[in-house]
Amino acid sequence: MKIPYYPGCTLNTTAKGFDLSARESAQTLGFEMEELEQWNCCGACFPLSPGNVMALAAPAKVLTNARKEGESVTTLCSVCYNVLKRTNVALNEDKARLAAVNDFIEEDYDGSLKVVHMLEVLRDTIGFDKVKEAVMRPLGKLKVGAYYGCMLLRPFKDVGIDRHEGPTIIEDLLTAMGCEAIDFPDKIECCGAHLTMGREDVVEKLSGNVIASAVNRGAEVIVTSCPLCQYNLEKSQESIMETNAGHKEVPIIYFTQLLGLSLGQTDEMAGLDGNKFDIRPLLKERGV
Amino acid sequence: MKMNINKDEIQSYAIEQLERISGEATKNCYQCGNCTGGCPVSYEMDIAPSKIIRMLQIGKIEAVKAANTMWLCVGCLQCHSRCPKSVSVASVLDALRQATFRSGADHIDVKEIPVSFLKNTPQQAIVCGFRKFVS
Amino acid sequence: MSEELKKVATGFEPKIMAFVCNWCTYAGADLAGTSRMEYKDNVRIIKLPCTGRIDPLFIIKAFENGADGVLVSGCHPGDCHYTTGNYHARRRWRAFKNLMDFTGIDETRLQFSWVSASEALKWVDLINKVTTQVKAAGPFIEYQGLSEKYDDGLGELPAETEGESKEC
Amino acid sequence: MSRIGVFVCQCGNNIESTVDTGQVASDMKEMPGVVFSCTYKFMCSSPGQEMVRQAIKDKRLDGIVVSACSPHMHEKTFRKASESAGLNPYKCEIVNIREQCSWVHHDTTKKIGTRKSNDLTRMIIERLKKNKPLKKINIPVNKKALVIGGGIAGIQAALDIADGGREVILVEREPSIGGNMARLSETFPTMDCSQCILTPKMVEAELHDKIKILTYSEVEKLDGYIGNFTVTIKKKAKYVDESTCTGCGECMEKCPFKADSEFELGLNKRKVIYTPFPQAVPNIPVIDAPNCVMLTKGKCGICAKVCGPGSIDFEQKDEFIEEQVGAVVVATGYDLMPNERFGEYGYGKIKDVVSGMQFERLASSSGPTGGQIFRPSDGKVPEQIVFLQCIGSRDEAKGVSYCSKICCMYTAKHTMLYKHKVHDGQAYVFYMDIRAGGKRYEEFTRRAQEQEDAMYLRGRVARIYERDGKVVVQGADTLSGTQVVIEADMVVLATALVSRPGADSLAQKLGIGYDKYKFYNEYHPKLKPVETVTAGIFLSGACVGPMDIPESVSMGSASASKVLALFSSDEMAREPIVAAVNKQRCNACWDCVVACPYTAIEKEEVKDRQGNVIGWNANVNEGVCQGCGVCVAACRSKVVDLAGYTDEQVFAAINAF
Ligand SMILES: Cc1cc2nc3c(=O)[nH]c(=O)nc-3n(C[C@H](O)[C@H](O)[C@H](O)COP(=O)(O)OP(=O)(O)OC[C@H]3O[C@@H](n4cnc5c(N)ncnc54)[C@H](O)[C@@H]3O)c2cc1C
Ligand SMILES: Cc1cc2nc3c(=O)[nH]c(=O)nc-3n(C[C@H](O)[C@H](O)[C@H](O)COP(=O)(O)OP(=O)(O)OC[C@H]3O[C@@H](n4cnc5c(N)ncnc54)[C@H](O)[C@@H]3O)c2cc1C
Ligand code: SF4
Ligand code: SF4
Ligand code: SF4
Ligand code: SF4
Ligand code: SF4
Ligand code: SF4
Ligand code: SF4
Ligand code: SF4
Repeated sequence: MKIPYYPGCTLNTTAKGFDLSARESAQTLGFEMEELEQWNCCGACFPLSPGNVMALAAPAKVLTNARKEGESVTTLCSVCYNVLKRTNVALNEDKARLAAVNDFIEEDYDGSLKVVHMLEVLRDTIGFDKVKEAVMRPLGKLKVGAYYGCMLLRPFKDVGIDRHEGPTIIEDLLTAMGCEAIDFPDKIECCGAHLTMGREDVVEKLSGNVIASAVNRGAEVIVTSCPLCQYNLEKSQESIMETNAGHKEVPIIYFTQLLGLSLGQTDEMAGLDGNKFDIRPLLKERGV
Repeated sequence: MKMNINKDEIQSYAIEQLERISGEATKNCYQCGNCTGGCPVSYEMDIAPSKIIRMLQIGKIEAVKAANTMWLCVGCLQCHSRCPKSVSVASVLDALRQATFRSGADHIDVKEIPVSFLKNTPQQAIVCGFRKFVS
Repeated sequence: MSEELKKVATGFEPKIMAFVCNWCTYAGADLAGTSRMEYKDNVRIIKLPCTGRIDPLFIIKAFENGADGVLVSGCHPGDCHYTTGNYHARRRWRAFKNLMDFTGIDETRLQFSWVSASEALKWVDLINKVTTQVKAAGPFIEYQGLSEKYDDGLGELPAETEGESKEC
Repeated sequence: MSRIGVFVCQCGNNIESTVDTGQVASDMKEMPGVVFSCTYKFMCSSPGQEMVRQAIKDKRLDGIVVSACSPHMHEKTFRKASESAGLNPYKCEIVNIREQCSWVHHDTTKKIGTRKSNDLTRMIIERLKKNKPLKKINIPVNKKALVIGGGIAGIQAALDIADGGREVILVEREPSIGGNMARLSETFPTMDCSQCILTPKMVEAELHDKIKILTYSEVEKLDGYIGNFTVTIKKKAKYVDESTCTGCGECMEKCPFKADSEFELGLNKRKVIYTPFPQAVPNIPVIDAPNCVMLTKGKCGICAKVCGPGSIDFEQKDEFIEEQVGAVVVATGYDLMPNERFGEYGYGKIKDVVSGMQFERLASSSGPTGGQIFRPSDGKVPEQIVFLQCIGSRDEAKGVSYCSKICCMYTAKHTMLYKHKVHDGQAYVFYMDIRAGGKRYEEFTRRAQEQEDAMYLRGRVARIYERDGKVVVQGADTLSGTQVVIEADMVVLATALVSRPGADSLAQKLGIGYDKYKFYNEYHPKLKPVETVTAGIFLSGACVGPMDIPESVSMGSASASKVLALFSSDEMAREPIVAAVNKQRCNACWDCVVACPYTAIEKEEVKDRQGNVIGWNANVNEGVCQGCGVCVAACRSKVVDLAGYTDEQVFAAINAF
């Protein structure tokens, strides 16, 4: 089975490990993530005011090209998922907007593409049971906090892949992988996102809250589905460590990396070198 | 502080235009404060999200434009997702940014962004940051 | 309207038939009286329990019988004495409006309104407005002759249009 | 040919000043069928009425038209006069030449008024020629009432009806009557203990010889119409013989198995054979069948062994009872929106986040903690407690848009109860508005703040989470304009009052209306607040919408007075303005059935002599029909007509226009 796949810009650059581990895991689970032949940047943020039609052009272009290659497109990055899915909803809800965008990009996209996230593919197409069967290296003793952030969940009506106040889809996957999933209250709070440009202080505070909340509940690892979350969390942890000597570092990795490890991938395949905080010492310590 | 409240400001074109661009009707808000209560950045804002809507309800768009609030909103949508009246403060703030850009003003000077930042930061943060801060 | 008809229309006093419900509009019209308000005298009221009782045929019959305009008025939506009777009426009017074209009756000749028992002033305004409106539309002649055929001066209709029983 | 008399009233000068009544009388005299006409100064006066009576007799009139004031004034007067002169009252018609003519057309030349009076009178004369004599409809009344729901509203209605000397059947779904009020600790605004004021009423109802209480029962079906309902009641098996059980409680004592107590809202357990609470009425236990080991697995049977009178009966079956009643009072009360609805407040997962009703149990001296405020997770006394108002209420996005009306008050009460028990504790209340619009209510909420030190914060809470044994509440105080965080020990949600699950299906069984929230609709929210569109069915209490005890009790009494008024005579006389179907010509399209606002039209089987169904037709139930005429206009085959407003009558008037 082949699944059309939109990697997005960041997975081609700073988040290579996310991309690599996902593709490898897919192979193991019996499907192939086939990168779209033609794709461009999605714009990285959905225009929140409906008056801003122009900002829909870039994501609409992605949808148009993807539609030419298939009926659905899968993303890994939460932001891409959010932007593409919301654009699709917006275009479907308002045909006038669809027409305006089509005129601008000189295409005639009809709104019929389905945008899905890798997590949904694993849950709905593959099934977590199947993942469970495929696990070769149970990460049984690892306490993992699932960090959702904003983009997978809000607005619920348009993108929500799970209940938006108490999602469990990542935890369910973690459980299938044999980890101990840690529920923490800030898992759906914001990391600070693009404020990293100019307001690092805010990012450090917000991401710091997320890390503290996870650690408070006993998490030793945090998984994310978003390169920006990953970046912000890592960066904030660096400054936490500067000021708080007692803080024990928490690896912040993509859920696909952990999935890859549980499926028996090598460290290279899982792209572990790309992470600032190495998970390997912890794995050794836990004996998994 | 003292404010003069009048019909001209309440019914001003600027407010009407803002509502049109944002797609939000400010009078739907009943000032419950849930948005302020849930906003992760409200601690840094000159005017908290619910107060932004209040100020717009009474026509004080200039005060709202002068505040740092719109530049601090991360678009996390907690305000929108928990608003009992389904108002999206985030959309209103986005529209305020649009209005500022239309007048030609940028929030940050691109030239001042350090190269190291552009090199190390995930692409999406840069793209998104540019979109939120420059016209 | 032709020039000739316009001439006829000058000084023309339209005849208007009003179908009103017993509970709201009829009482509202009574209140206009008790308050000694004044309005145009062109309207003749027929009282019914509810606007929901009004059969579109009543309206057609009124035009046939020389009405230049027809007014229908009842309780405000949600205030119906019979809870939902006026909703039925409203739905029926919607369908009936479409039919008006077909029957050759100009839309301005038919007015629907809601007048509550306390809205005497609204009733007065309504009658004045409708009268002016129908006056402007001129005499309704499209159906003329239809009832004249049977006109014995008393408006009696022959048995077949009247229903089954003739005894009174 | 008719023999009609026309009486034109001058009303002193009220009519005469702008209408030449003499002219009207003589013009009308010319009409075919009119054999008499006259004018008089005050037609409604005794000599005027006498004149009418005399004319009816002398001229052998078979119909009269009185051109005078509005029929809303004197239609009754003249119809009565006609009747006493031997003329069917429905052969008397009134023409309104005062309110709708002489008073609104001020032309003193009398030209306009006279012309219009002539027109109006002529139309009514023609109409009158088509009038049929009608007889008031007499409906026999069965003087027994059914009350559905044994909360405070239903109990009050039952007691008042019974005190009025009429029999009542009180049907309650749960094993005991009492409803939600039985759960409350103390009640605003007077702070008397709920049990203390409710229990005596429950006992009074039990002992009243006119009241028959059927607990663990539900209404299965209701047929008939006002004065003549037939109700089928399903009595669920209690597995206890009510006639022999003494209520000794031995069985409950000895039953080895437990289940969650519904009454205690999960805060406590109860035995499998149980009464919901110690003061239950009747004090007869029921076996919770799905949890009973004997009933599910055939083992145990301890209760039967210990029961002295041998009242346990594992073979008992559900029973169906049929009763004839004349009126029904619906008092099925309310439910609360479950905590599980609110993800941001912990989805019902955080143990120390409880609902207002759970707090009532914690504060109640007969509750699971004996009235001590302990937090459920670890039994500690909460030093800081946060109350959240409007949870699910006034929330269009995720709850209901209405205000639940009582939570402002009970939250203020809760802060006082808390303060009385935890003297140095601090209560906080997050509110949006304080709605305390009742007698002494505002004073009550102020007292909570001024004397009992509750800290009121105007705003909503965005989220609640646990951290280090605390329940962290993050919200806004809109008055200071900032986000606020409170590290509390316990949180109480004032969750929305909602209708009972199944309220809609009960309404359908009864044929009464409900709104989109499944609260029952009053006939008129202001002027007929306890009536429903179905004559003979009345409403009381929180099944109509959120309301407190004083209102529920008022409605219970109001319903009872309506019932007693209905029961005050053996027969009920009704205006004969009702619809009837010409059954031979009905083609069973059911347009009328759908249109009728009162569900007064039934689908009726047509049977041949062998009893085989050979067809269908519509049939109007005279007892239910209110005479709106909607069905008449709805019937495309023109086979329904409305007495008093027949097509014939209306067309006659139009034709005389
Ligand atoms: C937390 C809380 C605190 C409160 N505190 C106060 C206070 O201090 N003072 C005050 O005035 N009010 C207070 N109230 C309000 C009070 O509870 C209600 O006003 C009152 O209980 C309404 O009574 P009711 O009889 O209408 O309904 P209910 O008490 O709900 O009774 C309805 C009865 O009908 C039964 N029933 C339901 N459906 C059926 C059916 N289909 N067939 C047969 N039986 C059925 C139910 O089992 C129940 O016994 C409080 C409410 C809450 C939630
Ligand atoms: C500005 C305003 C707007 C309102 N709008 C609404 C609304 O929109 N909807 C609504 O539901 N309610 C409304 N109300 C409330 C409404 O007016 C009352 O609920 C209602 O009128 C109360 O009726 P009542 O019969 O109890 O009292 P009243 O209307 O006061 O009647 C009492 C009667 O008793 C007579 N009387 C007094 N003393 C004696 C005596 N000693 N002997 C003999 N007769 C006596 C008085 O003359 C009077 O006729 C409004 C009230 C106000 C002030
Ligand atoms: S949450 Fe919504 S209603 Fe409440 S203050 Fe904010 S915008 Fe207004
Ligand atoms: S979207 Fe903006 S205003 Fe809304 S909660 Fe997030 S940061 Fe605050
Ligand atoms: S032991 Fe028997 S008599 Fe006593 S309460 Fe139980 S069932 Fe009734
Ligand atoms: S038979 Fe059932 S009710 Fe009786 S004691 Fe055993 S479990 Fe309890
Ligand atoms: S009564 Fe008070 S707490 Fe309850 S819904 Fe209304 S305003 Fe909110
Ligand atoms: S006194 Fe009147 S205006 Fe004031 S809160 Fe009460 S009801 Fe509202
Ligand atoms: S007259 Fe009205 S109430 Fe009577 S049957 Fe017809 S529709 Fe129903
Ligand atoms: S609408 Fe007329 S034809 Fe149809 S069922 Fe009713 S009475 Fe019969």
